[in-house]
Amino acid sequence: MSAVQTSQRVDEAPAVPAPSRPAVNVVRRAIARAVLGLCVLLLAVFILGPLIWLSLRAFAASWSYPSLLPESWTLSWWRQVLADQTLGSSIRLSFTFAPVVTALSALICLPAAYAFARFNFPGRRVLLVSLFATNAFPKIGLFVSVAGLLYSLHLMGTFLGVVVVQLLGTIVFMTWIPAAAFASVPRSLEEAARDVGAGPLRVFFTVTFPLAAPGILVAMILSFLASFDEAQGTFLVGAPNYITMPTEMYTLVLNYPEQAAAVFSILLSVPSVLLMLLVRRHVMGGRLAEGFHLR
Amino acid sequence: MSDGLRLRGITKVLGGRTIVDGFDLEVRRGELVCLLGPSGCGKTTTLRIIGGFLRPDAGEVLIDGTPYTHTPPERRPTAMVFQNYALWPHMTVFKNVAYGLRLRKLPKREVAERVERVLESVNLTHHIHSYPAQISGGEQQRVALARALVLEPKVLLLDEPLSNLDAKLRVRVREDIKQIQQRVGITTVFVTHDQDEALAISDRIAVMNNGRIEQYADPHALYREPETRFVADFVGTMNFLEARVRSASQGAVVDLGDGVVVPCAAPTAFLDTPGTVGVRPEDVHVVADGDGAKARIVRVMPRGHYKEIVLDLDVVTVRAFVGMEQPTEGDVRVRFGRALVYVDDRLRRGSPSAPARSPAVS
Amino acid sequence: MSDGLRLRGITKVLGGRTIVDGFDLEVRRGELVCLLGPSGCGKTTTLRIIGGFLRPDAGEVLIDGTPYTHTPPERRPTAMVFQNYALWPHMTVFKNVAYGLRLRKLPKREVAERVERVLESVNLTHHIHSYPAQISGGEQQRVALARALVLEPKVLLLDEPLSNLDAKLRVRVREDIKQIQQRVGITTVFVTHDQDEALAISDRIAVMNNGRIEQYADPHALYREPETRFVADFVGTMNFLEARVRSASQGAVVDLGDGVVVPCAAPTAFLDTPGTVGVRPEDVHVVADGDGAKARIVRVMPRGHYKEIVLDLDVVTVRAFVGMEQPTEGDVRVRFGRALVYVDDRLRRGSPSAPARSPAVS
Amino acid sequence: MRSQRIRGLLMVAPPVLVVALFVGFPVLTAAMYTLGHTGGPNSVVASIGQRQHFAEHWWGTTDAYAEVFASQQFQRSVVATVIVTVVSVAVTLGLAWAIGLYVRLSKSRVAKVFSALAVVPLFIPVVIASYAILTFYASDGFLRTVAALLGWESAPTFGYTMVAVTIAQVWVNLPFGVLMMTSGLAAVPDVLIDAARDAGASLPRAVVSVFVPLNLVPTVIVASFTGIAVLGSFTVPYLTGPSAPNMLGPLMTNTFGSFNQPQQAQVMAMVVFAIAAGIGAVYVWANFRSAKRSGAVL
Amino acid sequence: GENPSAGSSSEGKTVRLYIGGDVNVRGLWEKNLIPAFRKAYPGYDVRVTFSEHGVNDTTTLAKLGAAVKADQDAGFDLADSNLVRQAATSGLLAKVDTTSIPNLANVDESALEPVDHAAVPYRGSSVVLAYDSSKVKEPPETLDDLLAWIKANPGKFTYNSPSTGGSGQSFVTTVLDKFISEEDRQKMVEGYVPELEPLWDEGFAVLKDLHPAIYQKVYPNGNQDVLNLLGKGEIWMAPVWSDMALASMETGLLGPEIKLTQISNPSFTGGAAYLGMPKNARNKEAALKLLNWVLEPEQQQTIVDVLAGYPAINLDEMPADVKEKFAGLETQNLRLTYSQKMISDLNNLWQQKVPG
Ligand SMILES: Nc1ncnc2c1ncn2[C@@H]1O[C@H](COP(=O)(O)OP(=O)(O)OP(=O)(O)O)[C@@H](O)[C@H]1O
Ligand SMILES: Nc1ncnc2c1ncn2[C@@H]1O[C@H](COP(=O)(O)OP(=O)(O)OP(=O)(O)O)[C@@H](O)[C@H]1O
Ligand SMILES: [Mg+2]
Ligand SMILES: [Mg+2]
Repeated sequence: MSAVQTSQRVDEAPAVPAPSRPAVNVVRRAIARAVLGLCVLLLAVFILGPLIWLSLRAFAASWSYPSLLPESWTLSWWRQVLADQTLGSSIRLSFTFAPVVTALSALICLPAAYAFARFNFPGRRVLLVSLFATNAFPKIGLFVSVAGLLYSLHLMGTFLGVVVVQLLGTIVFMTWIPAAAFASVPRSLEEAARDVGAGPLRVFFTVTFPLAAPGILVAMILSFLASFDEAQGTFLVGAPNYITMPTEMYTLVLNYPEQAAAVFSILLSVPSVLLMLLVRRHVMGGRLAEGFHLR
Repeated sequence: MSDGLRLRGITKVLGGRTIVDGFDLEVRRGELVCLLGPSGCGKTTTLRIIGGFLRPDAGEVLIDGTPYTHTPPERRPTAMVFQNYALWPHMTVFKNVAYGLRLRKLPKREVAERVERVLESVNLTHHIHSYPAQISGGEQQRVALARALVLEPKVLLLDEPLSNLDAKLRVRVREDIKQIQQRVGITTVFVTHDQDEALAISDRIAVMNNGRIEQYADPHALYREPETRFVADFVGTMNFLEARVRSASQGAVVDLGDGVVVPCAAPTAFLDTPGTVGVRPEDVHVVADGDGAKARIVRVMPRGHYKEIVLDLDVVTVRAFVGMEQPTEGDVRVRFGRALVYVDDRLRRGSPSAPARSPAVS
Repeated sequence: MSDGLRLRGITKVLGGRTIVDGFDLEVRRGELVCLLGPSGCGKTTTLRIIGGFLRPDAGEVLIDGTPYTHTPPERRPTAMVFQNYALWPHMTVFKNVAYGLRLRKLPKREVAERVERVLESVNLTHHIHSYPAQISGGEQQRVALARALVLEPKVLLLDEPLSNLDAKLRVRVREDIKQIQQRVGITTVFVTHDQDEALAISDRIAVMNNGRIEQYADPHALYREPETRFVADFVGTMNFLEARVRSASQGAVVDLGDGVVVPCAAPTAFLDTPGTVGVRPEDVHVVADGDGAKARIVRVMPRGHYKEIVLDLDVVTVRAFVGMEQPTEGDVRVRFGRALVYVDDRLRRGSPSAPARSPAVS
Repeated sequence: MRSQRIRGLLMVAPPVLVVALFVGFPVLTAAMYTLGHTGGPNSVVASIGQRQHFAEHWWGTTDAYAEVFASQQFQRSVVATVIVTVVSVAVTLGLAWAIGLYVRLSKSRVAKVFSALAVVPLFIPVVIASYAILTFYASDGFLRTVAALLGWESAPTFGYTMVAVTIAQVWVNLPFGVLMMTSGLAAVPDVLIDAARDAGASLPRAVVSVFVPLNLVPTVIVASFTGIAVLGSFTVPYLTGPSAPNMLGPLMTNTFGSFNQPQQAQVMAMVVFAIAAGIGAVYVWANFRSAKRSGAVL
Repeated sequence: GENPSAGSSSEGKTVRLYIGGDVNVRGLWEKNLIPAFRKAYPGYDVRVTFSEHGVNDTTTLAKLGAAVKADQDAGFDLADSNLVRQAATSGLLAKVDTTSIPNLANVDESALEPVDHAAVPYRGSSVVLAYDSSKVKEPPETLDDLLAWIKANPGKFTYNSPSTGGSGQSFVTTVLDKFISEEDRQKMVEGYVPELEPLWDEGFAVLKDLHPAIYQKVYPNGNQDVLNLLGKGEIWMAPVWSDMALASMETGLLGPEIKLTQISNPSFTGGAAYLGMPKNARNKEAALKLLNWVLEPEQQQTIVDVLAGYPAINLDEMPADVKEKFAGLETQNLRLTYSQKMISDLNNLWQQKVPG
């Protein structure tokens, strides 16, 4: 070490004298602020711009390029659209399917999630990953060949059939994220409960579940959104009896004058946005990310 | 005889390694026993076997004579305080403590009463409605203790309950624990790797190494007469010297070779071939002059009410604990008090055999 | 004068609270100074200000006379060892240590040489290619130290470097650190809340409380003459008694009221109205009989080479450190040696003023 | 513990079976169909499909594949798909890292705004999103309007081009990326950065030598999931993309629907699947590799 | 049991109608015909399933095929969509005759040929050329004029990709027909003759040649997109469905400056829209009732008024005013477009040869 001592210093540039420094900083800060502000603005335009632009259109009587705002406004498109009764039913349907699917998904996936997190059994990882297959195969191809299967199972055009098709999109979330949540509950907390006399089941419901709840909530939100968003499969299986919002929307967006389509878009994204305002906080936590770290 | 806790030939293999190896332990009712040992020696594993979180591969666990070897934790009369307390973050202090009682379907009033009583005993009543996250480490520790005590278990198990407290607190809380334990008079097994802690609070200490018990004795005996070299090394500070112990004109001496000879008041035995001799720092007597081996003071470390000094005896360096008043400059002379003689790592006692070259009296 | 490290009137407000408050410190070149204080008193904050991770709101940091108050960490001649080592898990030991040198664009050969040399000095050469996760806590700690030393900083900063080592290891490693520090002769600031640690390794100790320095002195002075009540309480064990100190026929006595009077060899001052008197446990002399206050032994805690006993003097209980040989049963008599007198929490020294009722000599 | 094994397997069974039945099996039949096995579960589709190829050997025939691979349209589509995928993954990663880093390092209110903005798309149905983006970048959309107002009349139109598709893909996939990166970066303790700066690294340098290597896994996760999502996407390119060459998604649907060539459509599906599986493999590998070394993370 | 639709319509008085077309068609049914039908036959009802143009027809066809094969419910009792023609020719639909549907008597025989009497033509419409009269003073009168005009005014014309809508499809077919003999064409209309497809190449070459002159070189998705562009003045001329154009003029999407015209040799294709009933339809009786009812003059009248479509029955059956409204216009045997399978290939080939 003393030898180290002798070898010459390779260190620090002389310190900048203290007083001059703050002045420099002020300028730097100002610039940094400006740049930052710009970034925020850009992101805002990128994310929100399209949505706002679209909603403007819903109130436009005439709007000709190039002008930033419609020349004249109207509500006629709203009247026209709201007159359409199919809308209501499809919204109602969407809101029956999404919860049902989420619940069912939770029912079959949560136990699995717990097992993945707590037990060690042969092929654990393989199975965990195999669920991932649902994401990897393109939906179109999948649904086409699913159709045949559903017929032979007498599921075509039935409520259950639609549920199944939407379920497929939720399984990965519903297994991976809760699995991570369960794993993050220290075993010692469970053992402490066993120690004071609680049986395994009670331990799960009084300790493990409450502590994993946030993660599970996130999973449920995502599942809800997933089944809420599913269009192609739902049409293939559900038509004619079950036409959900997004399915409806394909048609509308493509077959109505832009303004009407805009109105539809607003109406149909209202529920999602409400949901967002409710649950954004939970989704932002690291819970989601945790789920995608396979262990 | 069969009161308290008994482990008979407990063996546990984990991940192919034998972690606990034919472990026998007997804890009297109301006694506080420490499992003391280096990290990884199997303390926690043993404790978890007693608590029922692990099934031993062999041996049995008896509490007040009844076998509990295969009973799941929830049906054992044991209560555990976990290393990180394992308080349930989503329950208030009250709920945490009440949990076990609620399970037992006690009337609300009684639950409340008992919880309050136990929280009083660890004086935490003012935090009864706080959440674990809102209270300090030491307080959390006491909550965990209360949670264990409120069930009035027959055996209390503590796994390094103090290791995440800071130095000052650690000392205070360990005395609280001891007091409460004595008051309640509960049979207790206390896991730690801090010998200071063990010495301070135990009735008896079981020093563990590689899943076996090296020595099981009360603190005083353990410190004074460590049966094995491991114990001698692990408990307290010890100077180990490669030396011979023989009797000379002025009495017994420790001969370090190269003509360095230290008078020794009380060796446990004589050694005519060089062996290991252990001398406690407080048994290294340092005097300004008078007879004794020459030594130089290399370093002085104030330890509060005493000083730890490092002495150079040419062939070896030894540590000594001396009072604050003791002058600690320059050259001094060294004498040993008790000296523990180890042959193949076990303490050798008994009538010193006369050194080989002086004709033995037959 | 301006060699080494100097803090002048450092103040830092965090989250609306003044964490460090007009902090002055002066560390001589090559000196090892401990910042000792309870959790939350601002030790880490101070250290981070020295290291440049926080800008002070007021005051300045000088190293060998040059101001570094506003220099970012990367351009300071300081090196920090973080509480949990902060080794980069994705780099081998070698890479971790070499990182700083690489940044300085040194030729590969020199880097390798210097890394190896420094690793030798903390004898870790055998782990040079292991990842941090693969080595023990103590070894990680030494790697962190090496990483800091290899840059030959002017000032070495350590933030509770030992707090997550186990008891035994903590003692050993702290001595390693002290040795290396002495060998390299580097100016060092060492943060800890373990007074034992501080006493054992510091040249000087700055006891902190609420962001201010309570006392700055060498270990011996600090232990013997704690300037404030806080220091007296925080460093070592101390019996605090509400009592008067007056001179009686047989000399000075500590009067605990209710007729309990303890002879006291050396009070720092007299007190005619009840005040706080601090007596170190080793200054509580316990004798089987002879003069002294009657006391009963309530509890005995073996502490290895000495015993800690709790004595009941009816009005108060006091702790005493006594040798192993001392008998510790039944009733005994107690005398005090030195007694520290605190008036509004500051040590009062000097010519004992005669107690009020005996007419003062004018 | 045998009991544990069995319990584990039982509890895991339901989702696995569902996937096996409703994904595994159909994928198999699809594979059979592409090889010309038009019987069994494929008979229905086969009965109305056009230009089908029938098995010649016991294992089938590769004619379908040959035909598809030979078709210019397909080749162009594959190229387009790959380019869009690569670009949108790259951009998404870039944005996610930038936002993630800022959020990680500043913790200011602005940071909150960033992450709040970034998750919005997660909640907007893809159909609406695509449509909105289409109009936003259309010839009479916001971009060209602003440009025109600034005096640039001949500003390019992105609507109905692969640019729009890419933009939309990024828009849709950004939330996941940001969420992953923010939490990935949050997992790296401050001291590691402090230590690097202490050793003499400037902040950017510290970021490069600490954050980057410690966040490879999240990065891979974002990359692979975004990649797979983009590959298999239909709505976005269908609504915002050009007639041709467009991504495989729409082409597949056209081939299946408008061209009534289910077999060829399934061949394309198989191709996408193959690529996606490849990406998935990387993802899995990265995870388990890190899981092995995960002890190494503070 | 497991099929709610079957259950809900077990009494067989609810006709489930699948519509694959543009929204105006759906409007016709939901706003006009169905209410009237309910009035006409109390207790009877019609439930509509709407599928956006093109995209789902083939999957629905697949579904139908499977359903008939497995004798299961296809999910609808009547279909109003392009898929009907192919379904009929692939024998998935029930045959119809004057005994089951008396009013069929008023329908021109020629309209039943292409579907071998397995579906009922209930309205006609054709593709016309829409143009902005404020910009285009004299509209083209023949196809050649049109092609010339397109080249002369680059970026002012577009048509939707044939796979996404009939109007674009019609434009493409018309251009192809320019180079095909009448009998070859007839074959393509009646059946599936892939071997004749090479005849299209010349036509495709012409279309490819137009590509640079197409508005933004993109072909919109669906008939409506084209109308939108026209309405916003982005383009000046496009092929559109007569009925949709007229409808948009009423909603104000298309201003008064937009005018319609038909070109000649060849003219744009048009044709009858068919209603077809699956062989194993659950609610045959009700469906037949509806079929017969739709062919009554009043309903045909409604169709003419609402959709600006052509009546499917002989004009002689129609009231006088309708008669002279269509005077001169060929409403019965319009230039039919190719058979569904040919169309599929056409879509594919166009996709390969023309855009990009
Ligand atoms: N489930 C397990 N599988 C394999 N080895 C294990 C398992 N649990 C513990 N071990 C090993 O058993 C040994 C003893 O573990 P144990 O926790 O009892 O040690 P300890 O004495 O409590 O150490 P510490 O003082 O660090 O807590 C350790 O080496 C550990 O690696
Ligand atoms: N960024 C911050 N914002 C607000 N308060 C802070 C911040 N950092 C530290 N503090 C507060 O400053 C006080 C001192 O913190 P510091 O870490 O210096 O204490 P310490 O002496 O190091 O304690 P310990 O021994 O526990 O490390 C603590 O009460 C802490 O809560
Ligand atoms: Mg342990
Ligand atoms: Mg600190």
